[in-house]
Amino acid sequence: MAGLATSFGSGAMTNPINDVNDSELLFLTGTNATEAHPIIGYKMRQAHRRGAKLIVIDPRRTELAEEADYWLQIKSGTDIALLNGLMHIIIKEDLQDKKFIEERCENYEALEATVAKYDPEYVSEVTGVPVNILYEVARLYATTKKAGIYYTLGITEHICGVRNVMSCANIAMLTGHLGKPNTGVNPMRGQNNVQGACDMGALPNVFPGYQNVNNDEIRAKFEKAWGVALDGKVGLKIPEMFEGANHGTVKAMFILGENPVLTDPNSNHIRSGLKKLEFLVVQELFLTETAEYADVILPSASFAECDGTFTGTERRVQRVRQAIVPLPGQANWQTLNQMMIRMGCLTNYKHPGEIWDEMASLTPSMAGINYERIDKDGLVWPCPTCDHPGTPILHTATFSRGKGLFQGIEHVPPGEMPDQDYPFLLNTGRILQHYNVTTPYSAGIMTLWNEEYAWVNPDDACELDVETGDRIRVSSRRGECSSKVRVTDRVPKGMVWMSFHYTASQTNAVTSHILDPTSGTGEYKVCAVKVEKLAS
Amino acid sequence: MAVATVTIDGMTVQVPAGTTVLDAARSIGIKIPALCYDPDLSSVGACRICVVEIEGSRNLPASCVTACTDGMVVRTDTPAVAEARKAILELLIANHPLDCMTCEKSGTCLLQKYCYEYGVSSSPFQGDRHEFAIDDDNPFYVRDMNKCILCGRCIRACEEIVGRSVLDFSYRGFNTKAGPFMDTPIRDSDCVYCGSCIAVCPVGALEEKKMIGKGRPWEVEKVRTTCPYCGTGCVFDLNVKDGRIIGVTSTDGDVNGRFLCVKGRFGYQFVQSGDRLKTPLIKKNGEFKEATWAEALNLIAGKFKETKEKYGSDAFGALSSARCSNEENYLLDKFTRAVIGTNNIDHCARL
Amino acid sequence: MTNTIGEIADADFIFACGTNTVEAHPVISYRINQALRKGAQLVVVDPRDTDLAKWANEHLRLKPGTDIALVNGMLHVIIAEDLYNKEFVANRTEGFDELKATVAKYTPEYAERITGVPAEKIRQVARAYARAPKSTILYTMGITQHTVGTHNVFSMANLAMLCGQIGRPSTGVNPLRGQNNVQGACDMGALPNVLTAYQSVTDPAAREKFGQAWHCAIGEKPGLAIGEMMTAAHHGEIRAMYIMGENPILSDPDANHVAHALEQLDFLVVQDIFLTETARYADVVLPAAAFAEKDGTFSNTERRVQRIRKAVEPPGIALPDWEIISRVATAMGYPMQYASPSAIFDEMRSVTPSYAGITYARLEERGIQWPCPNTEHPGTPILHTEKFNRGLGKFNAVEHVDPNEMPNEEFPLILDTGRRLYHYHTGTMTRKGMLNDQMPSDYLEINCKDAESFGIKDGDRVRVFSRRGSMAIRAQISEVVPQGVVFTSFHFTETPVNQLTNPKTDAIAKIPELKICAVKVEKIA
Amino acid sequence: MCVDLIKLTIDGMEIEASPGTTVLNAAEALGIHIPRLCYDPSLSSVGACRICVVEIDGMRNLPASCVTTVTPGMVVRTDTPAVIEARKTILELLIANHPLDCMTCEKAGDCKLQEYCYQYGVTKGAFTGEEHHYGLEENNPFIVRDLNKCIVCGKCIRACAEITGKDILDFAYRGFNTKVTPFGNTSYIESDCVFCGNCVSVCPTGALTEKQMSGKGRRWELKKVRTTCPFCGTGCNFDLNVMDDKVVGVTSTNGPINGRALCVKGRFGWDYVHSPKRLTRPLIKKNGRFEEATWGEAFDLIATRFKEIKDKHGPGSFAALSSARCTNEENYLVQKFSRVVMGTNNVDHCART
Repeated sequence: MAGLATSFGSGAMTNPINDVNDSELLFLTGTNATEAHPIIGYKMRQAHRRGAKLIVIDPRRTELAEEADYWLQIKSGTDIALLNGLMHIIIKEDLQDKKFIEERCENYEALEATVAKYDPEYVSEVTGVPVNILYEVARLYATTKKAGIYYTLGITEHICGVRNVMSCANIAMLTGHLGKPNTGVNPMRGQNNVQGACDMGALPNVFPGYQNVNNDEIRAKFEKAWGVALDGKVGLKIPEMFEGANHGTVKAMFILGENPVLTDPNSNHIRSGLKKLEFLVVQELFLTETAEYADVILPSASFAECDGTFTGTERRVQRVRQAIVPLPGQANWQTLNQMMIRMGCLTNYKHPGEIWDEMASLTPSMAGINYERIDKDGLVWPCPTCDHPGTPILHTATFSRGKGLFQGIEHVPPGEMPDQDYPFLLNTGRILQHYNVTTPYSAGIMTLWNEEYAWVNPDDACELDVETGDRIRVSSRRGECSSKVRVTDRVPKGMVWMSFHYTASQTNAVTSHILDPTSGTGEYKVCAVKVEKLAS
Repeated sequence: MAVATVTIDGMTVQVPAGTTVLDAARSIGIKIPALCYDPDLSSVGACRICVVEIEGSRNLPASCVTACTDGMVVRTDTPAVAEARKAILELLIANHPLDCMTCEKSGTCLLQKYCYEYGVSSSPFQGDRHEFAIDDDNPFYVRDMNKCILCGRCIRACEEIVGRSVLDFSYRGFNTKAGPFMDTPIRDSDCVYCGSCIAVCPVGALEEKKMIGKGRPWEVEKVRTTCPYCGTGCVFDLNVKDGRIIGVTSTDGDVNGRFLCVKGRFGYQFVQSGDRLKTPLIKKNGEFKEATWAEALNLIAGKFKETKEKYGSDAFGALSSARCSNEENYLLDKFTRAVIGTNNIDHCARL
Repeated sequence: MTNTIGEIADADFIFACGTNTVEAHPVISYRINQALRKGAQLVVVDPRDTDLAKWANEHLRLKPGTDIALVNGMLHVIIAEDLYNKEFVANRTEGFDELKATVAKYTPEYAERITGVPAEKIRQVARAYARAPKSTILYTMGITQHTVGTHNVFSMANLAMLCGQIGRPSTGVNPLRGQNNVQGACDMGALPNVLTAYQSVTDPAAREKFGQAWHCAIGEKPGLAIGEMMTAAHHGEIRAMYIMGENPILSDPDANHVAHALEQLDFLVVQDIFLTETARYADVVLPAAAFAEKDGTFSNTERRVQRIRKAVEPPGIALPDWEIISRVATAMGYPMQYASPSAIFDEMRSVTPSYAGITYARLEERGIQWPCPNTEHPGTPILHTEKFNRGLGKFNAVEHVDPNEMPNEEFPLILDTGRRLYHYHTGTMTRKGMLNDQMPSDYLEINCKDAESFGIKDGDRVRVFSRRGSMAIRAQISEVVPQGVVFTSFHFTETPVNQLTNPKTDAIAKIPELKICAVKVEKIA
Repeated sequence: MCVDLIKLTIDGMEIEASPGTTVLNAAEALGIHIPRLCYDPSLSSVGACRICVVEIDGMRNLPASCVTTVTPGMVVRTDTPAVIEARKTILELLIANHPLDCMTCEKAGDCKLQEYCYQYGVTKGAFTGEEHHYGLEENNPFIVRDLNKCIVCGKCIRACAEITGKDILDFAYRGFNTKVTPFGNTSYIESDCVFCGNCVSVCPTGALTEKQMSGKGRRWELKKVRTTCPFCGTGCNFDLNVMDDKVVGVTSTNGPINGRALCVKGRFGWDYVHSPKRLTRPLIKKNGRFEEATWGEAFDLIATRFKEIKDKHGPGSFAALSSARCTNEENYLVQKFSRVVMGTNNVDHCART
């Protein structure tokens, strides 16, 4: 998000999901779409069957990698080197979109200077991708008109996550694959309303619609609307909050529908932070690992019990509707509203539509969206006025920041690499059947998928003397967990891959403490571990 | 009033003495199936699908005719009860056409509902099947006695609600049949086609003739409205499919409950008559010519103003309508008094 | 109605006068049936042997137009035998002494001479009515469509008050209104003398309130009633008319007179769903939406306001009546811009205290009976529970008067008119489908003795003449009508009985005497 | 781009259609609904069931309208006696070997075969012959397969291939024995099936039904509430099916992004909503143990403690985690709460996972 925001001025998907359907080239990096975004994955697969070229960059042999025209099995954490190498070839072969660069972008020289160093041979050595493949992929991407880049957390959950994203932006600008149908740089958000939570200003630095808290004019607008003085200092990001909790500077927390003990990296650090808090309130559907630490738990209503909106990854605001009476007796917005009233903020919303309208009145990019307009198909922001049709494709005429910003990005190795003591590289992600928290409470899903299976390459399995179904202990410098094993050549030798869905196998006790310095995202995709067979 | 305390499925409830077990159970949200029982009719305990287990009682009594007594302990969901209900359903469908695929009642049929609930899809019993002729020689009803389960609700509705007593059981045993006196067709009976028998029939034995083939109950939009005929104020559901009214069915009106008269239930066709006025008409040389709204309204406004200016407000009269809505009467009232400036407004309140 | 329809089922004694409930209000007759099944007594007062009369414990087959004499006879018995409710009379009423004096001469024997009802029967019925714990009076047009209609109604009220059979469940004086929203049309002020909910135009405060709400001056002079309008039109005093959803050519008495009046107009606008007989006289006909094509409310005979809902689209470019009126008003320079019928309803209830508490939201599930003064008020199922609207109930002592037009040698029969089960009003709605298939034409009910004396056989075509007009119709020999009376309905344009009826009205309520006029019947060769 | 439109006549009405349009789609544009069993707008057309036959001037047979493209001057009739007779015969043949258990069939009310039999007045009896007696397949948690009800339209096969791209299903055997089944005639659970249920969503009969919904209520009794999926960020739409205030299943609607397609989570993962482990009352920790409390008690404690901490340690000592799984409105309120009530920008959520 921060990466695209720097390059383009906006961090969201530039193009709509259905652009996949008639694309000519899909450039997938760090995304296992058929499992993490199945519907988008289906569309990619069908587009490929209709003749679109498919390029997949992933250390793992995912389903789409298997079908791809080019599967680039890079070494973990070498995305920047790869993209720089591709750009090196594009510039060398004079395939860049000069008109686009000239008219729409700035700071091209910096990029040119940086990628000059990344000759194909060097890049091949760093990434493990053969030189001739680098040439073919670079030419294909540069010369195909309808070519879009799609990525997920495989790009962002790295120490260099932001820079990975900027590299994607660089190559799209270099080839002019932006602002047109079936192109763009498209991060697919992992959670249903992660886009909306960001849009609503549940971020320490911005108000709704990415309006900076340290902008005096904007702050004055919100102060007037909300009737209080507001803090102009950027707040703490999650890791900083837990840092603060551990150091005793953060004393009280309110946690709505998140389970950082299971989802955040280096969870022992999270646990100790939660333990140190003077007062913790958690609002949740279930008594989660995080809720165990609370002083007060407020029961949460599920999506089937609330009216409201979700904003999908393509920036589409859609309705969520109450189907049944809330099990806790009230909807979440009512609970939050009551809490505010108790604390002296006399809000009086009668329906979530009123909350939306208040927000929209303060947020230019959403000002034209209301419940009536999104009743059927939703609307894609920016949508500044009530007669505006919404904006499926961003940056068509200008970038949000004006000109697209090229940046010279250097390859940075992961924060922690396997060594003698911890010889395996642990990579983590999602599986098709599960989602962050709710799915383990689905009886149907748990019938078939009720425990963790760590993926291990057959060669490694041989050395470790394990077979599918055996149990192993995976440990890092921070913690350990246990899991069953699935022996599969979908992961390369030296890599262990795990999901994070199961309480019984708390993968994030093991994952890295290293964060991207800009976004604060944890490096979930790379850390050093050791693997031991457990007696069955 | 004397009160009985009974325990039903482990829940204790106090009811006035004389309350049936079925009503007591329903009052605390326990569902007991019922075919011959109808809250608006007397209870006869004929179908026995509402059987329950009562401690100290040797058989499974029918809950619709068993009064609560103090200290009674009832179970509505034991294996024996479920088995009995299944057996009743199996017997019923042994001699019932399984044509839900095309049956008009499918979707609102109680026999179908209970068979689904109890998982009864075919009958282990095989035997004689009725092959009664279908009685549809009248404009309103179709009677298919092959589907009749002899619950007798139609008979009781005709007698206890309408007071006509047109229907009764005739013959005995397997040949028993519910119908008009002497087993005549409906058209030869004293029936006045109020359709109360259709409203209470739990299966597809009695159907509204005009609704046949017009749409399945689940495809039909039901619009609750008030009858446009006499001043009783009966409420019913207009059944609408693809923008057309296909019939009237009962709902629960304040005044009429589920019951209607022949006009309310079958008198909706005028709405879709080909004779309806569709555009304004202006008389030119003694003949009506179709006109636009603008033409008509301009002419009216001009003429009314002219009359008012030339002869005064009292040269105008308005007849409002006892068949139009309150809002419309209010507006014409306001129009006459506020726009024209006369109290010359009336309607046929006296007819 | 003072009471609700549902309460009828719990009455102990039902006194049904001039109402053929089984045919005209079938669903209300279901309640009577339920009461009878619980053991209630039913007394029917009607010259005709109607379906309801067949259910009755006693059928008082009085001579047409003698209701006052009958009731006065009952009052006489009740007072003479000391059966009246003294506490009620003392605390809740006034004028008892005048009543007592007036009915003194109406001994049952005297009443028998006028009504033809045996004195002993009058005694029995009077006692039963007075003694029953819950007695209710039901009546319809058989009471009101007389030149003494208002006095007839007074008699009903006298009977109920004398016995204290009012203000309690399952008692009261209950007129069953004939048309679906006749109650609502009255409530809405579609009457010449009152604004909404009977706020008189002669009341300066009411005029002031409405003047402010409507931005106009309300005239203080009551306007003309229908019959008077027709006469005024006839004389050229009324020049323009606007008729919405009425068909006076078929429904009003002395139809030829009405037709002539409409012809005299400079300009006539008729708004309806069909090209009715009346619409044919119009200069402009406006197509309206039927009840299934619009939203709104109806008020039923028990004062219950209920929703109607749009189910289908109107045909062609037809519009709901409320929208047409708004457009006409707007075209005349008086902007009426309502977003929906509920906006009209809200404006109406803001100037109408008895409707003030009724809202569309409250009507969504259930209807509400006015008076309902505020949004917390549950509505009023039973009127006069504590006191009467005017404070004390007033006995209006009334005398029997003969009908305006009595049979003579030239016109030896009484023509009675009314409704049929399968049809409604002037047939605009019921003569378009299955109902018409069931009953495609009407007939003249004639007693077998009269038929014999006029040489008429069952099924013969006959011509019926009155002093005002004539019509041809098929005769049906029937025991329903007594000797000297013939009967038919006003539903059929082919047999327009109102060309014969007497337009003479009741002096107070302006209701014409549709139930009685003198006719002769001739067989058509 | 200028394309010459093709003029043709259907049931006496003229229409212009672009080249390649099928007769079925052209008729639909005129508001004429032609029955279809194997045709699906989001799948390729195969002309297998032939219930969509029409009469076209100059053609000897009755062609299937779903695979016949328009030609200039074509004259089509969709409602002639021959067409109706053909459709009736097809239906009679289909139900000759179809269990007539609508009384208990889960698909009743949403079944195309039932719909057309009602429309064309077809009841069982015209043809009799052999009937299938396949066993019911219900050894997986999501999909019930009853091949006795399969009309071999092949839509499930095409959905699996053309929507999901898994190619699990195909026809096996020949003639009367033809059946649709995973490769090797195994069950779903033994195949590579990912249980997206897209085959269920296109099945026109009761051959494939949602196991979670079985016995939970008739299709016509279920209230459908259109909503947005609570799992990944794609933003798929579907209908929650509600009976007696309980969610009993998910069925496809026509979402702007996903059409009728869903994945296993969206279609079958909703049942956590009614998990007995759901929190339904506020809990307050007392002596290390959670105790049930009223909303009032919980709010009082929260308000007191938050105020205390803010007063003592300043606004910066408070932090809020909002949720990427909650609605926009809820997120808006959390950030407003942090900023307005607590006076800090310490608000974040796991946007990064």
